[in-house]
Amino acid sequence: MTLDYAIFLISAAVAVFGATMMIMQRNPVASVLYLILSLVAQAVVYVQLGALFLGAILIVVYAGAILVLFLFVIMLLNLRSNPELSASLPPLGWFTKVAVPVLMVVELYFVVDRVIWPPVPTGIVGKNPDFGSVETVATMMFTDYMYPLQLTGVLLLVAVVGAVVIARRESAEPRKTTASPDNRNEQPIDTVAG
Amino acid sequence: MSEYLFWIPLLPLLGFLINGLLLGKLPRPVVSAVACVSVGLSFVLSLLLFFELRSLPPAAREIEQVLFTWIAAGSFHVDIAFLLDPLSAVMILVVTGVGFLIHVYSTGYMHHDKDFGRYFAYLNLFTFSMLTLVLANNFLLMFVGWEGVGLCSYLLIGFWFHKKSASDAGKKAFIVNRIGDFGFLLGMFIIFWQVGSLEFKTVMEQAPAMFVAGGGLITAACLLLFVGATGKSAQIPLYVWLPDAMEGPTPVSALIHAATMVTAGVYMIARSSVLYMMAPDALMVVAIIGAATAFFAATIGLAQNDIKRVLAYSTVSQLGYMFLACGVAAFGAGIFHLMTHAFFKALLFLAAGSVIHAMSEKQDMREMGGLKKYLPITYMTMLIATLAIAGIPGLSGFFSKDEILWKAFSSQHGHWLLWLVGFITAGLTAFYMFRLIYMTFHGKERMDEHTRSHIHESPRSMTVPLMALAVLSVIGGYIGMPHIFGVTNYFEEWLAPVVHGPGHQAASHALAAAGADTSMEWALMAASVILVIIAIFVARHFYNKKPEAATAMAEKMSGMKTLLANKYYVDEFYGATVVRPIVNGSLFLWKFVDVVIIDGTINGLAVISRDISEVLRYVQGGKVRNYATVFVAGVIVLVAYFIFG
Amino acid sequence: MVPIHAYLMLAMILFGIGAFGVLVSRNVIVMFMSVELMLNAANLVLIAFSRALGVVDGHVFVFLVLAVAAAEAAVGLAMIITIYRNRETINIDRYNLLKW
Amino acid sequence: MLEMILITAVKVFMVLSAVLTACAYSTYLERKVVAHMQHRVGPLYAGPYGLLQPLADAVKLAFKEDLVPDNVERVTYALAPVASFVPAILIFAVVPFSNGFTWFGYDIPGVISDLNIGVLYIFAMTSLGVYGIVLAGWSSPSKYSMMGAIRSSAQMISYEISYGLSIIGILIIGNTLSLTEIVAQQAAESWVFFGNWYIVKQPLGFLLYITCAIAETNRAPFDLPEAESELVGGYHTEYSSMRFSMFFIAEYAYMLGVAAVGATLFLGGWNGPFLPPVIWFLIKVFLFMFLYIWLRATFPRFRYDQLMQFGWKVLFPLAIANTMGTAVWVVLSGQ
Repeated sequence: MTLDYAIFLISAAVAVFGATMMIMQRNPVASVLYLILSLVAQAVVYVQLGALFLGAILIVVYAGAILVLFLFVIMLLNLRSNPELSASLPPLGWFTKVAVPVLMVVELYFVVDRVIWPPVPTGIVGKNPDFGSVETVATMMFTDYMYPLQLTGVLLLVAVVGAVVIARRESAEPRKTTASPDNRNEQPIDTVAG
Repeated sequence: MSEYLFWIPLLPLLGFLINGLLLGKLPRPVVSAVACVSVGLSFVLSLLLFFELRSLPPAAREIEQVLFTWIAAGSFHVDIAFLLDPLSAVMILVVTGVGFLIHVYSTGYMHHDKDFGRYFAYLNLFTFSMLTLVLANNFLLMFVGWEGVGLCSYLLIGFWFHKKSASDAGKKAFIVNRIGDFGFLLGMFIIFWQVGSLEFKTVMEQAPAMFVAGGGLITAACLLLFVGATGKSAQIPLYVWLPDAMEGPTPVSALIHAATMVTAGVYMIARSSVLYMMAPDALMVVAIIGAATAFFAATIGLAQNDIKRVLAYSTVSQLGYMFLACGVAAFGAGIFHLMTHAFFKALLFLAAGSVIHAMSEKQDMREMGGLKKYLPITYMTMLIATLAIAGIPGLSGFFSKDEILWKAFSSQHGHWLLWLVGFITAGLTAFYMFRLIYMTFHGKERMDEHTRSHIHESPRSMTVPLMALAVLSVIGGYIGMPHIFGVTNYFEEWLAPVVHGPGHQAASHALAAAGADTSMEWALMAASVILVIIAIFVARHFYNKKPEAATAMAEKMSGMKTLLANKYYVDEFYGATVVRPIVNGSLFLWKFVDVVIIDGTINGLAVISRDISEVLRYVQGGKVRNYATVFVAGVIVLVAYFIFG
Repeated sequence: MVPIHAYLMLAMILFGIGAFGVLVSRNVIVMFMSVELMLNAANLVLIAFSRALGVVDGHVFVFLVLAVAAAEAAVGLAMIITIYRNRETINIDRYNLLKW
Repeated sequence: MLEMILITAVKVFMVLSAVLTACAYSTYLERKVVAHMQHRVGPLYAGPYGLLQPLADAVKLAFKEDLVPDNVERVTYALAPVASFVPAILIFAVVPFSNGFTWFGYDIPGVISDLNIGVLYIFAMTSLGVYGIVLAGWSSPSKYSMMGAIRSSAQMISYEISYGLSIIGILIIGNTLSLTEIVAQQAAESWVFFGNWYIVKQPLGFLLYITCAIAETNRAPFDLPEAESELVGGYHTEYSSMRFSMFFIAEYAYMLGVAAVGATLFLGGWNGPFLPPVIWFLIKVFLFMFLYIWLRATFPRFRYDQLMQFGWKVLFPLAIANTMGTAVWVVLSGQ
């Protein structure tokens, strides 16, 4: 077992652990924190694969922006752990919902296992030290992938505008009283329309 | 100068846009100023361009301006392009000139109407469409103008759409026109199919090479184009809409249904003269239809009592003359008559409008009489126009009508029967026109007291155009005096490069030079003049001197009179043969095919799907996770297919 | 030396966990995060192959995926806020409007 | 290998202790400077000139009772101070504080780790800094904490963009992400020893950097997350004793971190004539810290909407303009 392998195994274990814990949590904030843990571990794997730039970007974008946004929303809506969210599923539903992902993983295993993949990637320091550096990625991005990049920019713009439009509260609408943060045992009001 | 060509149609369009977009926002003086000035400027521009065109040598008289490519699809290429040649120059002068006078007239006539702005917007739009039609350098753009004038005609006939008769008349005009347009389109398809272009110049140049002269294809194309012309120019069998079109405001009748739009068919045939020259059979059909229409409409005109209807049938009849001219390959004569007719018929309509205006919107001649002293200017101008249309020597109508008659007789495509029909029609024309004059302006005052107290001469804005048109009606013919007077026929010469194939031109010259038939021409001319004078005196006898004689006569020939008064029951005939089957067929389609079969099928499907949905809706629980589960399961199946399949 | 299979397996497992999270979780936000996790698993595959093939095209794709994920998060969270205002819950099973 | 690990460990230890000491004395500095600016004298009794005041504070805090309110989310409550402390410290891992030493025959670089994406690493760490505050606010059962946390997360997300963009100009000119190289590029070429400092080429970028850095570290006048006059103590209202002191240290460590980065990026890092590089570096960091304190003593606090308006409508466009301008300038000058 080389050092590379050890690093990989550790970070992979952390990533899987974080991901597993994320979906097991009742408390959304804890979920977010475990996801960050998983992402950091994945960033390590990225770095190991020579994607230094993307590893940093993963932390900056996900941990620094997207998940802060998640936390922000969680705080804004004051979402505490809620027993309703962890009530057990009916047995049949539980079975299918477990069986389907498991089946998928098994299937993917067949794909991964049966196909002959390209040769083994090297460790942190490859033959080409520039591989995955900001410069190479950026050069590729601004030449061959200019068009997708620009489209992504447009997509982001649209998303920003869309998010603002969707989340904006109509000024005419009377403001709903927001529950105070102290109200720990808030019962969600069942508003299912008949 | 020539680069300003596109402004001629554009100016009325601007007028339309201003008046149309600011509908009801502009004060009336501004509306009328915009409308009149745009058309007036267009007229001035037309004049300038006309003189520029005239300064060119005859062979090179052609100004073409390509604005931009409209359609370019494979080999199909159409430009928005305007072509000014002698033919279209005459037409734009008539359209903008007469149009301008009628615009001015309308400011007085429509003064009390609440939809003043809408009226002028339509009128400007019409002028724009007509100019597009006339100036187009290809069939398709011409068709755009063609449809445009049809639309404006529909809009203006139905201008007072709150009146059911008006909106019905508008619809009738539109539908009948559509039948004709269908023919026009098919004709266009044939031309494009054979020649591969719709541009006039290309078509005219290529046609001799692409078509077999006198062959079935060219005849079919020409006949289909002629179907279009019969629709637009109210010829048998599609003339029925024009008399009904008199529901529109009178200036509209003058502009659209007398002077310009209805002549579009004549213009189109003259424009395609090269094609028609290659299809003698089609020419013959045109001539026969024209002559028949001329006679037929004139006879109906004898028995009408509505002043505008008389004029409407007169218009149909005169249009028949023009087609007769075209049919005998005397395109120049047809266009000449088109022009003079535009002057005097516009004048007649406007004068009739003035009378109606004075008569508090009454149109029945039986309630008129003795108006001469109330409406001196109207009377004088209308009399001039009547003399012109009747063909009294020295007035414009005489020259053009006489040329047509002579060509009908003498042309190699002509026939003495055609001449005879035209000759008789000339007499009938003089008769019914003077009947109109006598019933309206002479004799006893038959209107009621209330109306009489309101009779007044029209305002200056209406009488000035009348006088202008009267002058034109008098002098308009002198540009086209026949050869036998020992002068050059400027008009024919002017049009020669466009409407005559080279061979025909030579033949015409040869004919003139030979001078052999001069005596015959003189004789025919004298005969028609004498006939006209007799007809006038008969009219005077019946409708001025002895009205009771007319009544007695009518009683004697009551069957005939009923037939004529009811327009030969053509509308009823169409109603029974065309409209009724269509209505019945539509009812069948509606009540059975649509309601039972189609709706039944749809409803059946709906019932079936509802019943199925009743069961299936339990799948749609609205739970996103269930959907996602199914989705992932589907992905699994797909992936499995790709792995193991 | 780590064989590429290892990375693919890791990505596969993460993807499976993500899918499991989407299907099982009732909490919209956790669902959402699971989707992000699935995206990241795909990213991992892209990067692994990039490394194996010695080209950085995969990195560009990962970058674009990150951008799209950011956009998705922005819009998705905005939607969650809006729905929460109406339903006052983040239980996905109560967002059953799709049945109409 | 082992030596390298050992050397690195020593360096880490040294930097860490230096940072912690600097944090402690930053509090002293702040109290003294503000006091003098307000015509007071500040701490005076603990030691000469009150120099032992930080130590006294530390002792006091350490011996206080560790109060944990009811209803807190225990794990996150405990995690929050650490989460805010660690990223702040980690910034120093890539900051070059000297041009290198030679100890016992080993050439030792003047930086713990010379990452070639150092700038991105710093972004990553600063962006992680928000979690401590957010978690603290979330886990404390208090409105004030919550308000502070919400304010903080919005503020940090908003200002992080301008913060990042303010540096882009340097990256465009320097064509590298490595802090060591950026420092090397700022080496003096003539007697004008600051001629190559990026503050000369990027004055607007520098101003933007300072402004955003202050906002990022939640300092006055952008200290809304802990605005004591509105929110009692902001996100750390419910913290006491050592947990509180962790926040306290974290804040100062964070300040020192951005100060060190700012000195590295804009003021030429350890470059400078006559004095040893480390001293130059410390001087520059000190200048930054003084600026912080100066601003705090001078400006009143922003209102929250003003803060957002300022961030999005002033700083952000300016930062974009600066980036664009620099790019255009670089292209036109053909560098």
